[in-house]
Parts: sequence; C-alpha cells; structure tokens
Amino acid sequence: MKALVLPASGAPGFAAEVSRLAGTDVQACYACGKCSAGCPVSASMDYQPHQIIRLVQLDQKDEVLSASAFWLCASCVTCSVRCPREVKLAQVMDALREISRRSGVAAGQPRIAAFYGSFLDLVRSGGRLHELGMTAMYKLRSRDLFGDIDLGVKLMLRGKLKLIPGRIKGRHHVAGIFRRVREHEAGEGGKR
Amino acid sequence: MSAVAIADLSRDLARLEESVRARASELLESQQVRMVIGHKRAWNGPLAVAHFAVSPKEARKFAAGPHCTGGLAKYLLEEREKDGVVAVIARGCDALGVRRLLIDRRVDAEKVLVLGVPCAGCLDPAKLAEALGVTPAELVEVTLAAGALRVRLAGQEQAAAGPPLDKVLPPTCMACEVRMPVEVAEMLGGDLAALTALAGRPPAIDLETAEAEVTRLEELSADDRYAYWAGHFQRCLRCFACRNACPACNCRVCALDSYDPKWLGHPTEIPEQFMFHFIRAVDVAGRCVACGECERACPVGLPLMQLNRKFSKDIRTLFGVDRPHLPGEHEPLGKFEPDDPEEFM
Amino acid sequence: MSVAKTKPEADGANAAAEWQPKIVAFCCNWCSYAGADLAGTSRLQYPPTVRIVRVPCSGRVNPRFLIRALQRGADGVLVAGCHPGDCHYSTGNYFARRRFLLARRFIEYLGLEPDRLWVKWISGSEGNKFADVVREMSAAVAKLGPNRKVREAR
Amino acid sequence: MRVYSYYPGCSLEGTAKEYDYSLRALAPLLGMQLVEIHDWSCCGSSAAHATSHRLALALAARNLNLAADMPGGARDILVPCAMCYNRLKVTSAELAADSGLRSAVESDLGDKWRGAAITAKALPEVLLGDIGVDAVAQAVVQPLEGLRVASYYGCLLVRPPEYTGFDDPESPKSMDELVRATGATPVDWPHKVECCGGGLSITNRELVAGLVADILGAARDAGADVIVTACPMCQANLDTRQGLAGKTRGTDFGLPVLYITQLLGLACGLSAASLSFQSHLVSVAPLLEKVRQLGRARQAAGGEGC
Amino acid sequence: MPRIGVFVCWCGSNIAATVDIGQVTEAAAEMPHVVCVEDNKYTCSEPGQASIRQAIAQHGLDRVVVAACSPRMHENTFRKTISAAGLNPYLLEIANIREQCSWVHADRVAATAKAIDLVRMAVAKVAQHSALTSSTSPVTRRAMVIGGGIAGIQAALDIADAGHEVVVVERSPTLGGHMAQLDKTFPTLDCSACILTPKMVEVVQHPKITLYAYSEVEKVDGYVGSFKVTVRRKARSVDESKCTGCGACWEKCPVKVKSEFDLGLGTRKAIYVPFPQAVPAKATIDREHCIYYLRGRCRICERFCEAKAIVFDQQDEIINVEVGAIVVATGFQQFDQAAYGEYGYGEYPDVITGLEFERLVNASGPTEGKIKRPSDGKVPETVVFIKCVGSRDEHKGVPYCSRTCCMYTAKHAILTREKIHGSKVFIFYMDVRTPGKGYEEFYRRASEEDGARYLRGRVSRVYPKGGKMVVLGEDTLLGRKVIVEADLVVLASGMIAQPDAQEMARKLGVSYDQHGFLTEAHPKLRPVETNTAGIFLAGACQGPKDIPDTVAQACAAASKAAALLNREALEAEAMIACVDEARCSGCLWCEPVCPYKAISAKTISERVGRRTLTRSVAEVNPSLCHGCGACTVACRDSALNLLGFTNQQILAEVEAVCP
Repeated sequence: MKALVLPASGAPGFAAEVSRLAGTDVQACYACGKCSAGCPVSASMDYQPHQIIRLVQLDQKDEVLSASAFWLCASCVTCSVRCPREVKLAQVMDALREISRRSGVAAGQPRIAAFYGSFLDLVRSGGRLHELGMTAMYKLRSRDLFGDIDLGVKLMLRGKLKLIPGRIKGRHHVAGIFRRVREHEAGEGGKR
Repeated sequence: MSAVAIADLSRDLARLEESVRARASELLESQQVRMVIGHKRAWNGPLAVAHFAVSPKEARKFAAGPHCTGGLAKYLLEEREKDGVVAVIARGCDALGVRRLLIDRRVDAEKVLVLGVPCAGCLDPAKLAEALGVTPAELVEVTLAAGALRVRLAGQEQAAAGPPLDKVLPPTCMACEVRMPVEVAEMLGGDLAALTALAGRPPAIDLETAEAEVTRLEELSADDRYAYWAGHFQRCLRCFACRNACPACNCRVCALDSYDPKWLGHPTEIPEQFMFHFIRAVDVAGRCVACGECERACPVGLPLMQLNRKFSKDIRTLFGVDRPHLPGEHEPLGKFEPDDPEEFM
Repeated sequence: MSVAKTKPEADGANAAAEWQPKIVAFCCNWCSYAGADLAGTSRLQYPPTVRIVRVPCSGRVNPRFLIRALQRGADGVLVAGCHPGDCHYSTGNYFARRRFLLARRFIEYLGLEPDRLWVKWISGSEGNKFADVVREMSAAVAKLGPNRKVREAR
Repeated sequence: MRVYSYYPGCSLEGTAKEYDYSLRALAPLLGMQLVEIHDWSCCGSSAAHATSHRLALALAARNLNLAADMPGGARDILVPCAMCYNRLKVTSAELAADSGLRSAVESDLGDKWRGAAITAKALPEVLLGDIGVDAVAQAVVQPLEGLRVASYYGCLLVRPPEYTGFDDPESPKSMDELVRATGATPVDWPHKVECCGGGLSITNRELVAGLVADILGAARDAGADVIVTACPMCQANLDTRQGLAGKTRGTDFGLPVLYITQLLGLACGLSAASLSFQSHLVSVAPLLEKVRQLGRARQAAGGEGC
Repeated sequence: MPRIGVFVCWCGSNIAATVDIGQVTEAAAEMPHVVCVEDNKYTCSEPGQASIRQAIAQHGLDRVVVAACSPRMHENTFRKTISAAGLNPYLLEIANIREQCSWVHADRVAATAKAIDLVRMAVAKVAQHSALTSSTSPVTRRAMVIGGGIAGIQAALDIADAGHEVVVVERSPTLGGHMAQLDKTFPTLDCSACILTPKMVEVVQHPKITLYAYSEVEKVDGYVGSFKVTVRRKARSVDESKCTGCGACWEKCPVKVKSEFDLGLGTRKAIYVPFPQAVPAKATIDREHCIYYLRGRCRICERFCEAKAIVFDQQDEIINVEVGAIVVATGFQQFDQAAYGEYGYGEYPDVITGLEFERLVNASGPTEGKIKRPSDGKVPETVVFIKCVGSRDEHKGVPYCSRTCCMYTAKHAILTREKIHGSKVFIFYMDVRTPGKGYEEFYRRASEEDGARYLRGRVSRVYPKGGKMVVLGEDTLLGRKVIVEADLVVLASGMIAQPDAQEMARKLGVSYDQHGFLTEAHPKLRPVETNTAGIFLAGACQGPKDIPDTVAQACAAASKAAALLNREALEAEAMIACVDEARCSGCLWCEPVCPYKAISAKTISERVGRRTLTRSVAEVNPSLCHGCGACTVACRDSALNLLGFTNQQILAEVEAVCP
C-alpha cells in the first residue's frame, strides 16, 4: 500500500469541509472501530468506515473520493448510534457522496451513482418517484440490462409496478427546488 | 382598549378602592396590623401620595387608580425597627419591591403583609401634559371616570375628557409583566372582571421593545455615547432621590455615603458622576425589579432605567437569565456557571 | 460635551511620541502574580507600562477599582486570575468572570473604550503569557491614546 | 375518531401498495381518519439525502408546509413508510435547531417555512401512543393465538433515536406489543434492527442477499412463522430477495413478510383480498391456512370449555 | 501618624544594574509618612535584616516597606525580621522591584520610574495596615472515617495507630467494600480475601476504633477541629451485643433472596450476614423480605437464636459524634451496563460484568470458584472480554478512563486460562494502559504466556445464536471485521461515582466534579485534602482507582488527619474577612460566594435610643475563612473587608499609581 506523504498528499481544509457539511466533528474519532464492527456492508467495502474517517482526518481527499466504501453505505445509521465519540458517520458518508457528486470525480460505485441519478431525475420531472421508470432508466445508465428481469416480471404480474407515471400538480415547484439547490451548489463549488 | 372596557375599568377601580379601604379598616380594627401603607389623593396635585394609616378612620382615605404612582415598598425600611405587622397595598412592582427587601433580609417576613391589587398602569404626568399641550404643573386633578381619563387643569372649574390611559403610561408600566402581583398574601378587590382581564394581558411592549433605547445607544459611536451620558450626568444634582426610591438600594450604610472607604468624591467632577452612577447601576444589576422608581423620582429626569436595562439585557444575553427579578429565577451575580461565556478573556 | 483635560505634558506634541500608557494590573497572588514573577525569573522583557496590585484572588477585585484607576490617571486596567477551574479558592475567578463580563460591556455603554479593560487568565507557569499580555495590551491601549474620558483634571 | 394528515410516500403508490391498502382498510376499525396531504411530493429520501443535504431538506420541507396548509388546520402526520418518516423527522429537527439552515431551505423552497408546528409520526408510534394498545386489542376479532411473529424494525424507524425517539434503538418493543395485542406471540430474536441493505437491493444484489439471509435465518431460528415490518424498503427487500438469499444458503426460507397493518388487519377480521396478500412474492397462503387451523382448534377447545 | 521605614535592596546587581537605587531612595524619602530610607546590597542577608531591626528601634518605625524581590520569595523572612524587632509581622509591605521591574525592563530611566511607583504604592498601602493576629480554636482529637472498604479500613487503622480515636461509619452490614467481592488481585494474584479479612478483624479489635456498621451519616455541622456528625444506626433487628454470629438463624430462615454480595448470582436468607467472613459477624434482618415483617408470623430465627439476640421492634438509633477530622472513603459503584442495548446485558444471561466474573471465579462465590456460565451452568470454552464498557464513551457512558479495567481484564484472562483447560480467550480493547509497578509485565504474561488474544477494536454487537453468543467486532489493525462465537462475554465495566455521592458532598460541604467524584483541593499538590479544611479523601470516591493507589491515598489521608489531630489548637489565617457589624445590612449576599461556607448569619443586639433591638448580620468563622475576598465584592455596603487587602489599602495603591 502506498505511503502517505504528510502533509503534501492532503487537501488542506478537507476534514473541516466534511465536518461542516456532515454537521459532526470527524476529529473526535479515536478509531475504536465500533462503526466498522457493526456495519452491515463493511465486508464489501474497500476501506472500513473507521479508515474512511481516518483518511478524512488526514485531509486525504483524493484517496477518499476514489473509494467505493461511502457509496456502499446503506444509511442504516447503526454506526452513528453506537459511536462512543458521537461522530455521525452516516452523515459523513452522505457528505462524501455529496462532495463526490459535486466535484465530478468518477464514483467508486458507478452503479449506485447511476441509481441515485435516475431516482432524482424522476422526482425532478414528476414530483414523485416512479419506480418502474426509475428501474428502466437505471438499467440504461448502469448497463445492468438483464439483472432482475425475472423479478421485474414477477412484480409486474402482481401489480406492484405502476405502469403510468403519476405526476403531481406541484411538479414545477419541485423542479424549482432542484434548480435552486443546484444553482446554490454550483455557486459554492465556484468559491471552493 | 375599547371604550366599553374602560367604562368597566373605572367601575372596577372604584370597587377596588372601596375594597382597599374596607380591608385596611378591618385589619387595623382587629389590630392584626399596626399600619397599612398605601396611596391617598393629594390635596395639591393630580398624583396620589403615600398614606400611612394606623386607624380605621385613616383607612377611609386610601385611593386606587392610575394616579397612584409612587412606589411603596421602600417605606417598610422606615418601619423595620418597630414592633407589629405592617401591611402594604401592593401593585405588582410594589410586591416585587417587598420581595427584594425580603430576599435582602432587610425586612422580616413575619412583620409584613402584602395585599395585592391588580394594576392597569400608572400615568406619566409628563406624557399626559404633553398630550394635552400643557405643562405638568398645570395638571390639577386626574380621574378615571365614566369611561375615560378626566383631567382638570389649573384655572379650570370643570374636568374635561383626556387621552386614553394606555397612551400616557410610562415605559416601565407598558413593559410591566406583573400587573397581577405575584407573591402576595391576598388579593384585594374580589371579582374585577375588566381590571383582571386587562392586568392578565401580556405587556403592551415586549422585552426587546423595552430595550430599544438601550439598543439605540449601543449603536452610537463611543464618543457620542460618552457625550450622551456626560451630558446627563452633568445635570445630576446628587440628591440621591434615585437611591432613596429604589427598593434594591437598601443598604444600612450606602456606599455612596461612605467616608471610609471613600468611594465617591466631589460631585462637581464629571468623573465622579460616572463613579456615582456606575456604583448605583452595578449594585442594582441583577437585583433591579424594573419598577422604574429611580427614574420617576429623579428631579432632573435622568434616563436611569437605560442603565438598569442595559444590565438586564446583558445578563439575559450572557447568562440566559431573562427576568432575575421574578420568582423562580436565580440571582445572576450570586452564582456562576463553569461554562459562562469568555468573550474577551 | 467636553472631555476632561489631562495633564499638559501628556497632551503636548513632543510628549506624544514618548507617551506610554499606564496600566494598573490586579493580579491574583496564586496564579497571575506568580506568572508575572516567572516572567521576571525568565528575564522576559515587556514594556514598563504595568503596575501590579497584588490581590489574593481575581474574585477580590471590585469593579469600582476599575473606575477609580481610570479616574486617577490609568489608561488601562488588567484583571488577571487563575484559569477557570484552577482558582486557588475554587470559584473566585468564576464570580470575577461574571462581574467583569458585565463591567466591560457597561463601561462601553457609558462611552468608554472597552479595550481599556482586559481580563486574562494567566497561570503561575505562564510567564510567557503574562509578558505577551502586557505587550499586547500596552499596544492596544497605546493605540487608544491617553484615557481622557473619566480622568480627573488634577 | 382521530384525524391525521396522511403522507403515503412514493413506495406506497407502487411496490408497497398493499401497505397503503391495508392501512386505509384498517384505519376506521381503530378509530383513525386519514386525510391525504394534497399534492404531496417525494420526501427526499435515499437518493436525495445521500447526495445533497439541502435538496433533501427542501423536498421534505415542501411536504411539511403542505401539511401545515391543510384545511382543518395543522395536524400530526401519519407516515407509514419508515424512510419518509425518518426524513420528515430529521428535517423538522434540523430546521428547528438551525436558523441559518432554515433560511437556506426557505430560499431553496422559494417559500416560507411553516412546518414548525407539524409532527410526523410513525405507525407504531401512533398506534401505541395515540390509539393505545388496549384499543387495538379490543378491535381484534380473530385472535392469532399460536402464531409466532418476528417483528422486524430495520433501521430508520428507530434510528437515530435523538430524532425518532419513540422506541429503543437497540432493543425496540413497539411492534412486539402490537403483535401481542393480536393474540400472536412476538418472538425474541436478535436481528430486529439489523440492516437488510434495502437501499442497495437493486444495485448490489449479492451483498444484499447475504444480509437478507442472515435476518431470515435468525427469524427462522427463533421459530417465527412470519415477519412483520413497517418499512416498504425492508418488506420489498426481504420478500423479493428471499429467493436469492435462500439460494446463497442452499435453503428455502419460506417466510412471508407482512406489513404490520396486514397482520393487524387479519386479526381485526379484514379479508385477505382487502389486505392484498396476493401481491407478495413469498406465498402467504400457508400462513393463512395456519391461521385458519389455529382458529378452528381454538373454537374446538373453546367449545369443550363451554 | 504612621512612621514608615523604606529599605531598598540592590540584590547585588540584580536590581541595582537596572534601577537607579539613589533616585529611588531620594523619591522614597519624600513620600508621606516615610521617616527613614536605607539601601542595602542584600537586604535579605543577616546584615540587611539587622539594619531593619536597628532602624525600627532607632527611628521608632511602626511600618516597614522592603523594596526587593517578590513577596513570594521573602515576605515571610521580613515578617520574622520585624517581628523580632517587636513589630506586628503584618505591618510589612514588599515592593517587588526585581521580578516585576529590574528583570523585565532594560531601560534604566523607565525601570527607575517604575520602581519609584512601586515603592510609592507599597508606602501608600502599608500606611493603611493594621496589626493582625490569628485566632486559635481547639481540636477534638478524634477522627471519623466514612466508608468501610479498603480505603476506610486502611485510613482508620493508620489514624488509630497514630494514637487517635477513630469512628468508622459503614452503611452496609459489614466492612470490606468492593474488595471483599474480588477473587485474586493484580499484579501479584494475591487472594483478595486473604489480605483483606485480617485487616477487617483488626479494625474491630483495635482499642481506638469504634465501628458503626449498617449506619449512615445524616448530617455534618461544625468545622475543622470541631465537627459534629449525626449518625443513623439503622435497625438490624438484631442486638449486636448479643449476636454471636453462630448462623443458626440463617440456616433455619425459610426465605431465599438474591444476594447483593454475589450480584444476584447466588442467594442469601432474609436474616443474613453478607458473606462468611463479614465483620462484624452479626446477623441482619432484611425487613423487605422477612416473612414476619410482611405477614406478621414466622419468627423461626427467634426460636433458634440461643443468644436471644433477635429484636423485631428495634428502632433506628441517632447518635452524635464530635470529631476533629473526617476521612471520606465512600468508594464507587459499577457503571450500569443496561445502557448498552447492543451488548444485551440483562437480556442475555451469558453477558456478565467483570465484577460478576469475580464472583464466578471466587472460591467462596456461588459456583465455588468454578467458571460456569449463568444460563446453563456449562463451563465456557471461548470467553470474550470487552474493555471500556461505559468508560471513554461520552455517548452512553463517561468520558474518562476507569484505570482498573485493563489490569483486571488481564487478570480475568489469566484466571480463565488457568481454570479452564484449553479455553480460548479474546479481549477486545482500544488501548492497553499499564502504568504501574509490574503492570506491563502482568499484561504481557496474559498475552504471551497465557495466550489471551488481544484484538484492537470496540465491539459493535453481541447476540445469541444456537447456544453461543456472537460477538461482532473489528480488528482495526487488520481493517477487518471479526466474529467470535463465544460461550461467555464479560464486559469490563467502568467505575462511576456512588449514586448519592453528591448528596454526601453537600452534607460535608465539599465540592464534586461533573461526574460526581469528590474534588481534591489541588490535583497535584493537595491530592487528599478537600477545599473544606479537616475533610480528607481516600479511595475511589475521588476518582477511579485500583487497590494499591487506594491504599496509598488512604495512608496519605490518614497522615494528614493524624497531623491535624496531633495539634493542640489550630491557628487560623490572619488575613481573613471581617465584618463591620455597624455597617452590615445582614443581606447575606456574601454567603453564596464564599467557597468555604465560612459566612453565616448571627443575631446581634444593640441599643437604639431607649430600646434594645436585635438584627441579623453576617459573621465570618475565622477557622474556615481562607481570605479570598470574594465576599468583599458581593458586599455593596463595604461592611465586609479583607484584612491585609482592605478596600482602603487597594484604593490607596491604585491612587498611588498616578501621583
């Protein structure tokens, strides 16, 4: 594994930015590993959750954003609830996804990123999530065309997939919310 | 305030006055108390004066109404060395004044009987005169009758209708939160629907509005603020009326009178005036009951409440103690929190 | 409103260049006075502006002393005590903190410059900090110039 | 009749429609009237909060505002979906605590924040806290005695406790109490709050199958006949991934996964059709058969007793 | 008029090189009331001191200013000097022209000007000095020790051996405390009972010690040298003077109750001694469970008691004890593990605490020393220990380290490996902290010789699966999840303050920290004293501690207490607050700011005209006042003043700054 060259390999202010966005102090972590021990998906992660926090503490922005671990986070919040230092890890993972998305770095888990993208596109246009539409869009984006086809058929037969997307009257308001948030984020990105 | 409410109010005040007289007579008659302190109509002006009844006959002179302005709690100090119980007809501010003296152990709880009266506010003669376009000296008689303030001016035979009461209240009354007195032995007046409803309403102006002048001064430049206060302090006569009226200024030997140590020097020097008002304001900080007596008593009209309010505002923002003078709150300068702010330390 | 005049030599144009502020420092015996002593034994240099009044505890300092010092010609007042939690008498500095938080805001409200009052926690081992505080405060007060506002013309 | 604003959420229009149907059928039996929030939109769950804090807050705030604008005044919102519930709770709390965030969200919304007086409540919270377990028990006409039920709470119903707060985050009891009210036996099992990986169900099938297998295995080991849940994502995941999970462990779990409303509906005498059992992937038929047998046995026993 | 002498010291060149001594003496001679000015090369030297004594005689000086080094250096020296010349030692003031002048300034002109200011301030202040004397108060030569654990036992024995009477108050029916529950002790693996029980016996046999077991302190009045303590002796329902501890009663008693001493792992009877070696070996009836108290009949114990010691209608007894010093040794309690839902303590019987493990391995415990798991009595093969449960966890527990867990867990590992052949031990830890003599070696022994596997990481979850307990942890050194299927899980519980520690602190008038531990007067230099004179701390009531530290602290507290009791009388501080009763309004605003509770109200009578009136004023107890002066600022009417630092003196100094 590559050596860390400190402080050169760090991005100054990264830890502070993550702490601010996540609303929790990553420097409080004393690396006990309780988060990783209880994480349902840590076995599939390239870095354990406490290692992600450690990298953040050391401002290792590039290495963190290239990791897939935070994309795999299932947002179950077990880590936050059990952390003896009250570090809100789930919010840190949210923050890392947000920073990753905004910075345009290729996601360590492109499928998950594609899934989120599809989800949000449908909410933006219709105001609500249309599950069938999302699945279709996700499959195109992720090129995961044949996974779950059998399952989809079963769901369809049980009437669980709504064929016609519902659209709400306030969808323009919702689209406006998307636009304003994105504008704000773009403005912040410019400042950084 | 609607006209109907005022009509009811004047009837309630009449009833209250009668109730005060009756209860005072009763207490004196039965010798349960030695003296009752309240207000009576003055012979030479619109505002009531303090009245010290020691017999049922004298109790018939007690008055109630917006002309009963001066604070009464402080008179208890004069009586503290005598035997027997003294009753005080107490508006909210008087009751808080008595509470102050009790907390400061300056009067003996067993020798005081606090008779609470609901209060609609006490008029500010300067405001009333201004509203009528006259000088305060021209006001001869003010009553609240038949639905409105009625004022008789010097040289007039008949009283004429004046402005509504709530337009001529001093700021302390407008911000008053104790128009129903707290910590009293009993309430007088019985069922006074209009007065009780009025007294039960939230204050006409909230804390922030009451502190608007403090905020304005805070926003001036340091030199302008200095000029403002030096200008006022220059007019100060050192008569100590502010101290004498204040229920929180109740020391046996006042620091302002002390020769050894000599805290205060010659009155003509502006720096000494700063020292005087610094000592007065610091010593009542956190203990002020917001009755406004200091300002009312000042013969040259110094804005002394702006000094007191500055402390209450800072105590609130720094230590989170909103109303140190009300029951249930801590005295902010007799305690501390380990995590008090350290803004310049 | 006029401002009380100070002594002529302090006002003179020549003296202005040489003028140095005079600071009265109330130092608690156990921490800050010891810190000032340590600055001495360590031979740390700081401006000769400060006159230390030894008190047992910062909780002993009456805010009235502050006004008296300014009246009698001090340009600044420093109150120095043990760090919160370290008071030799457990709690004296906590009371001092409340008193001087209010006092500083109040003198500011009266139109004085708040920077004429400093309150600092200096422990017995902080000789450096004592010297630093005197240096910084001397500079800050020098910037304000002589105290004229509540100073007596004598 | 207690009136609630009702926020179904997107899932209840699709994969979780049986949750919606069964809740609407059950509500009047338990003295609840549900008034759907007009023109509600996505709550900002998963994709939004996972990638944009402000977007998630603004989307949730829009719905809380709509709830505040409901004719009939500001009422508590009943939020059956655990994810939506969680988002609305977190949003209320964050906006209450941080005025800076509040004004940021107001600018994103292009609207004032009016939702401060609105409280989102989860289904078990409403049933236990407002309706009361006794009232639930009284509505039971077909007691499910003999049925062993594993209550599965998952993540977002009980975490983080500083926002959810109505139940213990490590050892919750609320759904178990409801199960007990139906006459069934709640089983004590260790995986009540283990994550099933629902959010990754579509993208990371194998990973999720392992988590689902652990949970189903623990429920089976505890002797459960059925799992109940109050989360559409959990239900969908435990139901649709059960086949794959079984394959990874070389077994067929055969554990139906019901919404708590379906179990309550069954006990309160609602028909299988109105509870949409047909839309489950893991067949509910054996379970319904067992319920029938238990009922018959009880009647027989009761008859002897008389 | 004061007659002041000023003595300016050169301190060799230390002062003289920077300060122009000549100018200083010239200026001093002009200062008010100064009648004599001298300078010396070294004022602190014998010739320097002699010149002061001489000048006092020659010039009739009544006050002295020495301008020299810091008063922290030589104030006491010069107080003795002027005292020898017949002056009151407090009529002295030091102008610090070395540390605070010559050593910190290079400019000779400025330094000289400053030195003159400093002398002027000292002269102004000393003119206001008055002679001070300190008051004395007698000492009651008896100590009380509150708490009968190892700390209290040690302190009591040491004070008694020093020749003073000691009263020990213990609230449970027996001495021993937590140490009596332990099996072996680290790092030597001594048997706890073997080293503790002889000391317990020694306490009751010591002629100077009175033991009140099953008793509690109700109230503490008075002050150092003269405390008045009210003790409640709770009714045992047994006459202690008659009970022989034969055991007939508890053998026959039909009621079984979970034993507190065995932490619920074993049982006792409703009439009982907590454990066989209990001291005093007197039975106690647990009225909450005794059938006679619940239903009005039974009395089997009474029937079988040959000594006729059972007294069913015994009442609590209140006794008053006067003592000169108090040692507080009230100990700790275990952190309540129920806060950790994820570990399932209380839910799963095979998740136990470290202290419960002690009872399981203890030969006199409920399993007679065989490690059997509570659920099914099986001997566990795989045992997992989890450290820092409650400790170092702000979220669910306390932020501090409990100091003992690393070592007792190592001990548990060694004992497990010794007692269960072939057993496997895994220890989840965050850090291993072993600062103590032989501690690191002991830990290495557990890890290397006894084969305990240490895994660095906190456990997230413990749950049952097929008769095992699944422990879900992380090896943070590998960055991999670890799953251990264990037979028994032992949680290393942190130590927290007694639930009623704050109440005890308030009774005693001592301070406590945010966690409820009693606070020492100074963390380094006065570790066993409290801010209340005459009250000392021993053991874990002051903070988590192991046995060696507890005993050391108890010895220290005992020596402090004994030194106090050795004195005939106590001399109080001379520079203390005093009340001008003529000014005092009696408002008592000074009372809450006094950290020593030295101020109280007193009623005085005075003649006013022809009447005698009584009023209340503040009174300072000179034995309690430490002279901080906080009260003087709370006193608006300046009735309170601090001798040696009076308002007048400080004002004089301030005014002297700018002449």
